Amino acid sequence: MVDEELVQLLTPEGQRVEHPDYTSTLSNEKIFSMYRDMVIIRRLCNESTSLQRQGQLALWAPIQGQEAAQIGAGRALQPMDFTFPTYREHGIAWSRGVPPANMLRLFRAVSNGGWDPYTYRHSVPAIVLGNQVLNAVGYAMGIQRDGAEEAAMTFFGDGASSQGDVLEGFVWAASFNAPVVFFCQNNQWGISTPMSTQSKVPLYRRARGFGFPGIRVDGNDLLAVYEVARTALENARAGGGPTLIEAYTYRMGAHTTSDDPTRYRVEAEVEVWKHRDPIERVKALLVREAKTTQAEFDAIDAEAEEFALQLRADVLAMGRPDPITMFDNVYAEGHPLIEEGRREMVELGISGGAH
Amino acid sequence: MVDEELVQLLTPEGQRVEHPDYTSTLSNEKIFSMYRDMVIIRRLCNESTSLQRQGQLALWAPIQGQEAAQIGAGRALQPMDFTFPTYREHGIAWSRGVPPANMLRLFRAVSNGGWDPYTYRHSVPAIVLGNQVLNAVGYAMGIQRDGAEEAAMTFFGDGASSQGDVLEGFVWAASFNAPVVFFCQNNQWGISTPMSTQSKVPLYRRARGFGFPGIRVDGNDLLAVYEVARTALENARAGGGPTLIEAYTYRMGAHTTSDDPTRYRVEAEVEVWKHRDPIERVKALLVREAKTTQAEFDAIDAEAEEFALQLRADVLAMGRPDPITMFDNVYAEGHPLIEEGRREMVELGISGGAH
Amino acid sequence: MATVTMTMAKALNEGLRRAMEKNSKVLIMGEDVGKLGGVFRITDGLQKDFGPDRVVDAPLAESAIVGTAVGLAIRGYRTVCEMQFDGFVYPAFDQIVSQVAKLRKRSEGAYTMGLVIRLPFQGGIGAIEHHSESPEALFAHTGGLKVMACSTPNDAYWMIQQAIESDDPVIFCEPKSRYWEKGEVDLDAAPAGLFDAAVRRPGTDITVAGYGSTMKTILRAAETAAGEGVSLEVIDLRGLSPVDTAALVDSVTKTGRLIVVQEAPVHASIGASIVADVTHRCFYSMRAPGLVVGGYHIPYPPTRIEEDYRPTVDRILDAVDRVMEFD
Amino acid sequence: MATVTMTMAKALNEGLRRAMEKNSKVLIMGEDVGKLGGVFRITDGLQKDFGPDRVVDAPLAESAIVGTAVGLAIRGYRTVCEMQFDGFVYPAFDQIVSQVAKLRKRSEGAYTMGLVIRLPFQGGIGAIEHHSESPEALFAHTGGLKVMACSTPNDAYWMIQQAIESDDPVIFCEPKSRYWEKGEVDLDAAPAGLFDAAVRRPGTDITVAGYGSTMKTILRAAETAAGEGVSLEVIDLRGLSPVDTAALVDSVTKTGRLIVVQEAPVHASIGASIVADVTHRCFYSMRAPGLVVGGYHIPYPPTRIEEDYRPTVDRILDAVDRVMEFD
Ligand SMILES: Cc1ncc(C[n+]2csc(CCOP(=O)(O)OP(=O)(O)O)c2C)c(N)n1
Ligand SMILES: Cc1ncc(C[n+]2csc(CCOP(=O)(O)OP(=O)(O)O)c2C)c(N)n1
Ligand SMILES: [Mg+2]
Ligand SMILES: [Mg+2]
Repeated sequence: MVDEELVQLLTPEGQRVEHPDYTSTLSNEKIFSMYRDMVIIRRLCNESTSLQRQGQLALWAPIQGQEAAQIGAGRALQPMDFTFPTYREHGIAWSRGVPPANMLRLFRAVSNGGWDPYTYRHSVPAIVLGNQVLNAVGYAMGIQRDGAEEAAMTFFGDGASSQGDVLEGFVWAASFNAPVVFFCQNNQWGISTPMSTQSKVPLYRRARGFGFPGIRVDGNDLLAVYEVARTALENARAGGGPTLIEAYTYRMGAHTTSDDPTRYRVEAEVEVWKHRDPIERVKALLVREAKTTQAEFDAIDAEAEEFALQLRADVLAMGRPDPITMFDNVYAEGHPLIEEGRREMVELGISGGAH
Repeated sequence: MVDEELVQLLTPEGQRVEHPDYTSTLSNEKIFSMYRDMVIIRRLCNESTSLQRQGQLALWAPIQGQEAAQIGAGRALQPMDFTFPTYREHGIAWSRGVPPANMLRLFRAVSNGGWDPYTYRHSVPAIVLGNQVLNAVGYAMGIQRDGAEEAAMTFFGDGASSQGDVLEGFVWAASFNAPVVFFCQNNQWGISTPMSTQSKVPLYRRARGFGFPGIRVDGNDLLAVYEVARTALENARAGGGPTLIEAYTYRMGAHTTSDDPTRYRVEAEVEVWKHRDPIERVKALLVREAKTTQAEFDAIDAEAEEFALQLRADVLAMGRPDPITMFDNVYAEGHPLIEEGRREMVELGISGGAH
Repeated sequence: MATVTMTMAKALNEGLRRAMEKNSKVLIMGEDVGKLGGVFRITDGLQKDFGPDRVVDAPLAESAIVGTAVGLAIRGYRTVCEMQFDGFVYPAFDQIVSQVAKLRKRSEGAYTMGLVIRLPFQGGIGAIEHHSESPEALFAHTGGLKVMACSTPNDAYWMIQQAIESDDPVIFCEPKSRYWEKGEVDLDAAPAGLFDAAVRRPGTDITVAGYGSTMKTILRAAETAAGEGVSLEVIDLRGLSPVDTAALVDSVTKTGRLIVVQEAPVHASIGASIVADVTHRCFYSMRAPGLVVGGYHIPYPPTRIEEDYRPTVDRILDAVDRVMEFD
Repeated sequence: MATVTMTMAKALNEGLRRAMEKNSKVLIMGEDVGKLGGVFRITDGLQKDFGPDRVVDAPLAESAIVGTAVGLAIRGYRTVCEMQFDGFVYPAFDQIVSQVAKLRKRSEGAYTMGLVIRLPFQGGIGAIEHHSESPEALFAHTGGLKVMACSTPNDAYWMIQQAIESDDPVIFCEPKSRYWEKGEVDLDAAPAGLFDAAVRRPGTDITVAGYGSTMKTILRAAETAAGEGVSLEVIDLRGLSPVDTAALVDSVTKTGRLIVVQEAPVHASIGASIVADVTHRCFYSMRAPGLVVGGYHIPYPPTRIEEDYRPTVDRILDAVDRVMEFD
């Protein structure tokens, strides 16, 4: 994976490397706390997968392998920035402070969203590939009009990079010099579609043709992702315009719990990427440089177990919503057809009504 | 206009210039015949504009200033290639052999198309910006499947370059290595929207980020356009994949006869471009190199006048279609609602029926 | 009461201006809306007065116009998106249906999708293809959106302001063929609520409802029908989602007969839906089946023959005859 | 007569296979249709047997899937486009409405838009948002398109082949919740014409029409109603544009009552349109107003409560009661 185009600050073996443009600014404490985030988020994914297997979730979209990409980017954000995720940004959501159980409301099929986007300054999931990218650019145009020093950051995958909405987002961000960072997690697959179907050349290069910088970063390298994201965000906040970041990473698991990757990819590929595990390399660094002890690592694992228990309890406590709530929040100012639906539901005895 | 990025073989003054990659292969005879095309097509535009002013056309979209771009590209095509135009490709249509009166059927509002696309291997006009680009890529995928040595060529403007369909067309052409040439006439304006709103960097550069070559050619230079288009088409036919050609040109007239460009652009800009007139520079070349005589030029002007008279006569002869024809060609295999509509129209006495 | 005579185009322009003056969060975004003032000049002069940050000339991409307006709404702005013509709204269809219509629900009420999509719709201007369509049913079918159509300068002036003030997303349909017709505009008071229907002519025999361009045609037909002894009650729907069903039921309870006139084709349309709904509510009053006089089930024809596609006075009178025959 | 029992998913797979065998110009294009066989495995094994040039794994862009299929149609190919889910068809909406529906007309008959857009539609699988929608009305409203829905494995097997053979563009709606239900497939002869309705259960009191997923629900309701002494005639519409109006008129002339059941919301829908049209044609036979039992006017709800959104046996029986009360 020696690649001139790839920004890397930490090798898969956990060795620091130099880069002409980027230097890690993270303290050992911060790295340790980000390590903790990654462990917990991985645990969240494992627990969610088993909850799904046990019929407690309708679906789960795991992020094993992408923890560094998400925690690195998530921690680079400032509180007032605003993020526009897909369905797979659990690490970003975590960084924004979204309570983990809320992340699972979508997957338990009790909500189409899950949290209050303004509280966490993290938008609700966008499932239609690419939609959120234009929304983020528009939000960034709002930041400009407010004269605020904030940035919008939006997430999408290698597959979504082919959608017109993403590409129009590039046109608009360039045209208006909008304070937005496009964060593409190239995890090599869009369900069964390999990266090579979307593009024969590295994705980050696309940005230049639209008139703004594109950077490919080792998405499994926490330190590099953090610095690249931080720099791009600072540049955006300072009026420097958009950046496309391609985080070169890998989806270690299935697309979702409904998917069967054995049908389309070879195990050897997964094996190769196991050696580039984003958590292991930070651990190696911490052991060597910060002298983090086994006890300290164990404490985090224990915390992750606690966390998982709590998550499970929270999920199991989420009951079936009263069906009448389906009429809530469709319109701000009501609509007779909504009233009619509510009335019918009460008359049919499906709900007691008022909610 | 000295610009390293711009392929030019003939200066605005009609002087030949060298280019490392392209050399003119056109004989004097062919240049003269292309000169004739440009003169006639300009005359077509003038006549159509006056027909519109006289209430004989609903609308007209002129191409004054873009004659070299269109005749250069049009003549570079082989008979079996297939072209996908917008509403402004009169010079391409002419090159494909579409009878001029047919081009005006759309603008006389007696047809939504105008000609048989298979006869001329030139598709019907696409008005929704960008749609035709994807259609062309699909057609090119068909060429591949047939193993034919043909190419598709599609046309769009600087404004349309911002549409998702155009950009998705780039993704697909690259992914499938489709034999398609994207010919963008950057005439600096999309109605009142200046080029700078669509992109801060030259449009041709966009292609590279998608993984195929982009070239900017002086769109007012017949010789350069011809060579650049010919080379791209040959490359496509030979399996070399797509090319984006940006023909850097100028819309000398209004967007359409409904437009009033004085509201948004200064006359000085038009003046500058008058000095780059695509017809005048070829004329200068012909005078100097081919010793074309004034009598020869006069003969073409006379031919153009004849042509305009005939065009006018043909247009005036186009009567109002029988309203019942609106039900024709909606479905290949019929539809009861079509039958019902026809019946109603006959019952109302609007049409005698059967068509 | 300050009333001024102006065209619908001018009324919209004045309405937009007033909305922008009242609320600095109101933006306009679209193709050619700035210096050109839009191809119909509806935004004429607004960029000059409010600046290019509030009247935004967009790159040419409708999905992006709506998609960024969604982001601006999340940021607290209210964007009036201009679609240049009805036939160019489809590239934005996904953003409208998947985001505009659903984000309030998805965010459980956190997001207010305060945006307006202006749609110069219907035919009658002799344009080329894609410039004369009536896609309102596609939006009316979609929960989460509201849809309305103005038919007079006074309504245009007030409804556009009400639409902008509304916290729900509104597809605002403007009958482009009526832009240049003049009418009285009362600058002081709105004529009605946002989605209230208006009785344009009282009558007793048949309720004839329409919206946008067809109102004038219906009123002409009513004149002729009156001469033939048939009294039409003419209702301007104004709201297409929601529809002011109560007003229709009131009228049909009295007349026992219903015709809806629209330029849109009939299958899966608003008119057909109204007929089914009102027939249900007024079953015992119905003296004849409800009819829809609409466009045909075809792509909009070349405009040299468009007047035989759009509902004409003749076609409305023909429907009047057919309805009256049922007695 | 060779009949085989198989699921609807398998029947579609076999139908596609047969169409590809019969005509080398038939292609399949979509997201994940190759090695994965599509997320529902409808194209399972086809890429292996027909190669990646005929079963084309697409980059992820629906407008491009349909837009290139249009170009392939111009070149003489017949592409079956798979939309992964109903809620992802909207990015392709512009190509469908502006090109697929209009190119035959625009080219004055030169172009044959021989392509099929497969749409796994309706809900009932407990999915997350955008995976359970019923957008068929949007296509049925559009002249130039044809729209159909299968509800049994036998129909699935035959209708997909007929749709591919048709020279008109077909939006082919597949009730995804029924993919895994088995039925008899007659491999020798098609059960009916492409858009013919089918009487699934004869009856005398009320005509109940539906399509796709709702057929099974209706048949269950008919069973219960029979127990309560009400005889439902159950009609599977199959064609949504065109609708087999003659079959409905035949039935309603006899029953005098009509209910249409759909998952789609009611306003500007196919069901409402059918009610209006049939009421017109059968006015003197109507003993009660026609009703639509449909989805509500909301974004599809979180699926933990979707069974109270989709028409249930209870809601159909409630409509039956309401209709019978009119006598
Ligand atoms: C417009 C649209 N088309 C199809 C889908 C179905 N779909 C969901 S995820 C996915 C793959 C996305 O791949 P990528 O963008 O690489 O993101 P990843 O899932 O790898 O994170 C597809 C095709 C969708 N959600 N939206
Ligand atoms: C999708 C869509 N949006 C808007 C329009 C209206 N429109 C017609 S031409 C035009 C400008 C196009 O500019 P450009 O692509 O540069 O082509 P040019 O007209 O300069 O040849 C616009 C906005 C359209 N036809 N289609
Ligand atoms: Mg991916
Ligand atoms: Mg242009």
